[in-house]
Amino acid sequence: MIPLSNYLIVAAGLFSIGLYAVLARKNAIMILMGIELMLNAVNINLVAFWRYLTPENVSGQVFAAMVFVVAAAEVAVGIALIMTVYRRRDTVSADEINLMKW
Amino acid sequence: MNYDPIAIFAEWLRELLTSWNLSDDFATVILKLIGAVVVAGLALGIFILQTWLERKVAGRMQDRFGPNRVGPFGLLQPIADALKMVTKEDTTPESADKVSYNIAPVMAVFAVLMIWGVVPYSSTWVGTDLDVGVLYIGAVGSFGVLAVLMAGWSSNNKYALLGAFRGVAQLISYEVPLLLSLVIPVFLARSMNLNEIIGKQGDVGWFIVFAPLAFVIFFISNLAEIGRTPFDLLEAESEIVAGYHVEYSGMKFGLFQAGEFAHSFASAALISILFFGGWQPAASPWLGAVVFFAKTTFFYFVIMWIRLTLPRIRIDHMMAMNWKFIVPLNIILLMTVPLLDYFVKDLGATRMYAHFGLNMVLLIGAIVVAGRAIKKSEPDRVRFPERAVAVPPKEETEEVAA
Amino acid sequence: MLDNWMFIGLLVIVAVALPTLPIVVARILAPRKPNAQKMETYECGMETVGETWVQFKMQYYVYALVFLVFDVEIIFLYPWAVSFDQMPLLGVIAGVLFIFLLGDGLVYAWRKGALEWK
Amino acid sequence: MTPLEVIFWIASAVILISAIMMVTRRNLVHAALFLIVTLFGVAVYYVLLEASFLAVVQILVYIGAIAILVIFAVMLTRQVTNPGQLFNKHASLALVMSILVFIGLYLALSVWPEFSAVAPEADTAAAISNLGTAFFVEEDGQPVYLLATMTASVLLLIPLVGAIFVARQKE
Repeated sequence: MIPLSNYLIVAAGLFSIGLYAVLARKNAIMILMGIELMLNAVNINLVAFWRYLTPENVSGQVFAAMVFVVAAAEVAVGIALIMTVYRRRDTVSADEINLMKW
Repeated sequence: MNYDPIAIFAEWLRELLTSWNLSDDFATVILKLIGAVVVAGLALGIFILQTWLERKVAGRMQDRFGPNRVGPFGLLQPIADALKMVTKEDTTPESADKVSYNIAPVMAVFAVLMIWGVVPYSSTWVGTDLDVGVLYIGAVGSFGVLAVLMAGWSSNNKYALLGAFRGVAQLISYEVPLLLSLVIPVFLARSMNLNEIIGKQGDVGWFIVFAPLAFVIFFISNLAEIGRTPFDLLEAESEIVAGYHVEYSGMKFGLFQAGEFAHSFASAALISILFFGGWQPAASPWLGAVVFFAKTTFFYFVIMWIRLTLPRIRIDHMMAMNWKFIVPLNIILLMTVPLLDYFVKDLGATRMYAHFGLNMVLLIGAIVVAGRAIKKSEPDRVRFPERAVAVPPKEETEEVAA
Repeated sequence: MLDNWMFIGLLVIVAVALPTLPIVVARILAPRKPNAQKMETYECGMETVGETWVQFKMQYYVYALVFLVFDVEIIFLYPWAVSFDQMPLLGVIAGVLFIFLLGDGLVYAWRKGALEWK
Repeated sequence: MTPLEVIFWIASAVILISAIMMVTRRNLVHAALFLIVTLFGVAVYYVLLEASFLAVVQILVYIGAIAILVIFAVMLTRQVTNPGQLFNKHASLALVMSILVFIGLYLALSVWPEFSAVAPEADTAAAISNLGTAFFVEEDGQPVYLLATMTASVLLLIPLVGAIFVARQKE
């Protein structure tokens, strides 16, 4: 049988890769994709905990479903913002979006 | 009567495999692999028959013969077509994105073949009995959307990309009523398993009586998902050349075609399963499969009929119909049906009448509201001018009279 | 249950292999005589001008957003429909309210003109 | 190795490799396609964890909606092959940080007593109908998610507002 640790390690790896995309890539859409990877890693953990620790109680799956909702809303709004900025400033590079900086 | 040749054959094969000292797990894998090949092969076999049937029916409806040269009644036409497709030169534009360009047609067929994995042909003949069957069908449909987008983008052609954008807008718009109307049969059967949905229909009656409105919505959105003539905006050959697959030729184009054909048959199968009882009322596997395919062929014929009769819808009309009529109607349906069912669920036949009545009330109400809205939004609709009659010029007639 | 999914997994392999096969066969059988004009992007005989990504409507994205909302709603609706028999009246009303909130959002988007095809 | 383990290792390799490919692509549509492969691998994980409902929802929501949305955005912003620098000036620092996060997660988890727990026998088939009641019913003794579900419903209105916002922009 596959021990819980395998799932957790792969999820941790996926989370780190997503984190790298968020921190290192310039393109704002790419950053959103990195966030998706991180959320997926979290979801793997939630479902694995559900299966291995409390299979009689569906809390893990409920939380995973909530993460789906949040991920969808986040991507939708994030991309809408990116597109608005793109129309105004003709760039999707996160470095150049510095309207709020001072 | 319940003689089941496939089960007997599978049993025999399993014994044969285990007699070769193969482990039980391995034998299961082999059997399932054979099952998968049969399911997918059957879908492609049906597609080959379909190409002939479709052209024959189209010919008859348009007052011509259809294929009649190759073989008796042109029955060997599909084979000739296949040979031609395979030996035809396959061009890939220089500027195309090669990998996506080649994956897209495979994915288009893949999305349709996957549907057949959960379709029950009869009470015991089914690819696999997933407990999330209905949702699974919705999920594999999203690969079709992806295929359209990939094909359009990778061709690196303005028309292809435009077609892909339109196509995806259409597909995802109509996926909403598709998924929402599927909730109703799931709700009535209290199960997402397709075979359980059919079994429930054997107990309480076909869901077409319970949910005619959901059926209509499902049927229309399926037509749009297939992308055939009333909704063929993703191809629209008179507007944007040939849509997302303009750059494809030879076998790859053939695969897109195969995807469309197989999808229309799969949709007909889903309609007959979800609303018309699938293999019901025949319990025996053989007879059940015959009944199922008879029903499916009938709905496939209806889909063909619509394709050959109706002109293309304008894109703004199509979107408006979806978002301003079908989806709101579906949402109202989803709010009222459970409320009603909560109170009538133990009432037997009365439950059926109640559901039917509610559906009819909603349908009539929707038609009235929509009719008024259309009249209001297009007050100065283009009307046909008074019929022109050829009248000779006045002077001339007078002259003649004089 | 995993047995059922094993079938789906095998079907994935078959469903990829089956359409790939004719492409491979065609690659062996079909002639291949490329020339510069044949490999051009098809544009009714004209040479293609400029880049492919020219003005696209934002409207496409709007529909994708509205679609996303209803796609996610499905997560809640299907389990609700399946477990309706165990549902007390509160659960039924909660579900209807859930649908109502989203329908409400759709009507709002409609009134604000997001659904017009321009 | 049992067949399950083989599938698990293949899925893990697919997830991690395509995630790395996604991060390093210059062409954003390719990155999105690798994202889809990763998401598919995660769906396989859900199947292995016997959460079939979530596996299907993963395909439906992530591949069917979110990935399509991302590809749309890439195409509409015309930034498919983003010219110039791929990574910002802190890329190497970010790499170090990511690796540190991974090591930190691993160390933190490995001291946890349940780290290498084995899956107990359980009836996971009932999970779907249990999900339905968990989402919408408030019961004593059971965890209560009704409020969370309703909040999710309200949260889903936000993309609709975003849609209105995008639609009303002047060309």
